Amino acid sequence: MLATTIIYGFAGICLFVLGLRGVLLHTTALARILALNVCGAGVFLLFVVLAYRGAGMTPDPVPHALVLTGIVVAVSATALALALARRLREIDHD
Amino acid sequence: MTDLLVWPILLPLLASLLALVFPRRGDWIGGMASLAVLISAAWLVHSVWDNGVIAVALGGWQPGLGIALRADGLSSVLLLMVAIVALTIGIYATRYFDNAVVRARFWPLWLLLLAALNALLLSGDVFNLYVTLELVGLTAVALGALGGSRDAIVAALRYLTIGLLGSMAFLAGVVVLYAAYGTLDMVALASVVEDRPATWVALMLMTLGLLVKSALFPMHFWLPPAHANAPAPVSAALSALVVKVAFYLVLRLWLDVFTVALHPATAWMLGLLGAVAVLWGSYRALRAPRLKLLAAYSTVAQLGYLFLFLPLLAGLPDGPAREAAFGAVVLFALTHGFAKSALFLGAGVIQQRAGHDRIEELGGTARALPVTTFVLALSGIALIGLPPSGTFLAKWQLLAAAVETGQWVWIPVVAVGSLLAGAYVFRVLGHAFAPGDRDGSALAAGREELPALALALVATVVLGLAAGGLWGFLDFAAMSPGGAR
Amino acid sequence: MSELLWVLFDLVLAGLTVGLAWVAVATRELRRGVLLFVGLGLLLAVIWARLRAPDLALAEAAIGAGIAGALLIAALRDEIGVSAEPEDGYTASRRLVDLGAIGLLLALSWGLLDAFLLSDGVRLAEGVAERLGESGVINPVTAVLLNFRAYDTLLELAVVFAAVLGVLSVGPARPALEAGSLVLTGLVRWLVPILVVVAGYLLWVGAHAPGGAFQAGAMLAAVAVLLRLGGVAHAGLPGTAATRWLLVLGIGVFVIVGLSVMFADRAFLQYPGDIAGVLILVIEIAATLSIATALALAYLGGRPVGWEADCDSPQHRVNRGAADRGGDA
Amino acid sequence: MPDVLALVSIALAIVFYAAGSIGLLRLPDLLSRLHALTKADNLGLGLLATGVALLAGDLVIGIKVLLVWVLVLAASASSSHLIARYSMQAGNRGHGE
Repeated sequence: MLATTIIYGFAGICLFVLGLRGVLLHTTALARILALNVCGAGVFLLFVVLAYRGAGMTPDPVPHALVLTGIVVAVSATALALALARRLREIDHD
Repeated sequence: MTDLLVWPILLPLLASLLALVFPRRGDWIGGMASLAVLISAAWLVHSVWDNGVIAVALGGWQPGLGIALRADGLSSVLLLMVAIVALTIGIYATRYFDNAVVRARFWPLWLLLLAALNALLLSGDVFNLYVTLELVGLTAVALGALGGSRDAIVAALRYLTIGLLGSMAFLAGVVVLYAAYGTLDMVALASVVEDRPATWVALMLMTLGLLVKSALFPMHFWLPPAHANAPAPVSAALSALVVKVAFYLVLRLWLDVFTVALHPATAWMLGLLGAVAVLWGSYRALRAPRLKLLAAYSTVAQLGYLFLFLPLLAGLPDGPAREAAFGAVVLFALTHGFAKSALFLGAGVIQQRAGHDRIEELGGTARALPVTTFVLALSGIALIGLPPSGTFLAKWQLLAAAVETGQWVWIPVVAVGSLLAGAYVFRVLGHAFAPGDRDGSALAAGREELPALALALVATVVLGLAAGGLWGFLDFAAMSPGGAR
Repeated sequence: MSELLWVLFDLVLAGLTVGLAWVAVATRELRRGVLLFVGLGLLLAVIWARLRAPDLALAEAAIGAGIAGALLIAALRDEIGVSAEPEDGYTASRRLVDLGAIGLLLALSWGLLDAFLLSDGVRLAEGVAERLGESGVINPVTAVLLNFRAYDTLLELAVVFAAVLGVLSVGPARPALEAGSLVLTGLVRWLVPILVVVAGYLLWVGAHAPGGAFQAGAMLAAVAVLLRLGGVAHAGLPGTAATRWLLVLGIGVFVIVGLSVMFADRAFLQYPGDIAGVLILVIEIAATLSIATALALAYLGGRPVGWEADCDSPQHRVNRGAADRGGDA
Repeated sequence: MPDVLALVSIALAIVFYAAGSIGLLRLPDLLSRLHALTKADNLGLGLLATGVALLAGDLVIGIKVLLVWVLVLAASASSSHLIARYSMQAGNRGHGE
């Protein structure tokens, strides 16, 4: 196993777990959405680490495509969550 | 023939686009599309009946490099249920949303949800499943928030957050699978998975994600507010279909893909959670002040029954007994789908007529809305599990399997759960038949009450009588380790 | 550079990323959390570049940090004065969550380690390389996204569509900002054409180099964000009917292309080899426009003015107020 | 020879970045921080871009890098202006925040 794989792989696991913990511990909508995005970034990092095959080899493009899909899905979910959170704040201020 | 597989996904997807572009034609577009989906689903069931498993490699690329769609007995029969329930709810919705603007918001999302459910049921690729899970989740959340009340928004936001957390866990499992086995195709995975840590961790993460989405106790807390505060047609779909497809994935993964890693101890743990869900959900349903909340808690309980089947399936050797138990779990899921959607639609009629759905104040409903009250009674029969409903047969098989495998512990759970279900159903009926100051025509509105009645009749009568055919059909489902798929 | 220096670089970069994520998630001040999150996105873009994923570096910078950052910062304005809840001590549930987190960390490390030991590390890379010639494009990531796994991408567009339908049904858009200062409007006027050109370039180049529909769409959405910040209320979006068509264009063209090849006796989305490149470009152009429109609407945060003016027949317009309160009795 | 020039240029860029960062952390008020940050970073990025362009040794890449630098200059100048203006409007006219 490459040192790079181990280093970034562990970083990915850390981001995933940190995000998960953040979602469970926070109660504000915006803070939870942030944590969810961190959590997703961790999973994406793991995918990209899988794709990396050392300096001399072309990386596996499949995980890259999956992560691209994942990034777009994450931003869509973020947009919906933020719209809901804003609506809630509006209702509370009326 | 393999083209059959794409229509249940593409038809509602295209209709959803049209419904956005032509907002005033929503009813027409939605109705036609739902009908077309029903026809394509029936056709699909027919060809699975004739030919067994059908698969198509999308883009012509061999599965693994590309993505495959597959239909077997289990997925096609669930697809048919989704199509029937969706068509019926759609008809009801044209009446329920009496405001054209709200209907214009409803149709594109609704059709997209239908496409997403079908895509999930037919998907043969674990990453594609993640995308379909997200699609189901986002559309369900947006539909749940359509009511616009504060409670609905709060519930939708929580549903979204928890659902995303579940998807993330599922996706982390997909990473581990791809790292270990280098493929995302489910059939390819089924043939290479080994009983070792990578598989266990992947299965744990994916199952955790799906348990959150199928609201198994103690991850059920998001469900009652989300289902009780959505508009009635949406609640019906959420309870009958959306949580059901998450359970379908649990079945698929455990019995079909990861058979080698299915240890009795894990199945027991899920069964135990299911047992607690049955008791807790039924108890909370009994104490619920509102009819829709009651229906939502009853969903928690009924999902618990589905998980009770897992330790039994794990304990039974291949053979007729296992097939019977498998048929029973599918029958249970189907019956609940029809009965619960009928109950929610009935609750919606009452809520719109009376302006509330508080159970204590339902007096007079039986006289004012006799058809709807009949719907409540019929769906109640299916929820309790009285003959001739499909649930009765399913519970019978559940008990038989418990005796056969010596897992006696589930028998009192089923007994107490059924008694509690009887109690909450009769509590509602008792109030509905109480005298009250309301009266009305015998039939409030055909487009509202008849769909609910049709669903309730399917749950109580049709599924009970047609169950024999179902068992024969599910033979095509890959039930043996390694699978016939 | 020697091997050891790279390891050092990796350690610093990974450590910074984890540290930043920790602070971003743990902070009680939302504003700080959001800004750190945007910073995290940029660090991730560097990591993607380091791990030889330039397509992702572009996408992360444009979408993950750029558009998501813009959405979050706009959301911050709605929540002025709100901070994440104070953390009240070390309660039992906190301890439980921390315990679970550590357990998950260990489990995931164990599973992945086992997975790496089991795998030969080849996975699908060779398969893609073998069939790349038949895909119609040279960039392998684009080949996977728009040919081998095109169905995923179709559903991904559906996810974007679902999210934007949700945003549109939740409530009206944020009120527009007042026109900005001279410097800002000047910058916007200057940047918009450049960004449009860059978007076109990214779209075109995606066939053989890093880039593609999603990066280009995000770039166009950035134009909308800039316009909106510069005081243009409609953010460059056309009228309601045209915007609706733009929203559905991506999925519509994708499905129509997929079905037309299916009617020519092929599987759904099985492009004929000789015109695969052209079909992919057509799909990508449509997808770019739809993604840009969807992200722009997401940035507006709700229905633009007049969005539902044509949804009901004239005699029903009176009930409009009731409609905005929703359909549930 | 170009390589040496490139390395010198990149090394100088690092010095400027370091100075800018120290300024951001140590200077007392908003305006002087902005001053330190934009001046140092613009020049630092310019030197870095020069170094990278020299290393690449390709005219087209060189032009692209130059374009990036110009865009960053425009963005950082305008955003600093906006931050400063906002801070003035909010009532800060000098020291303190």
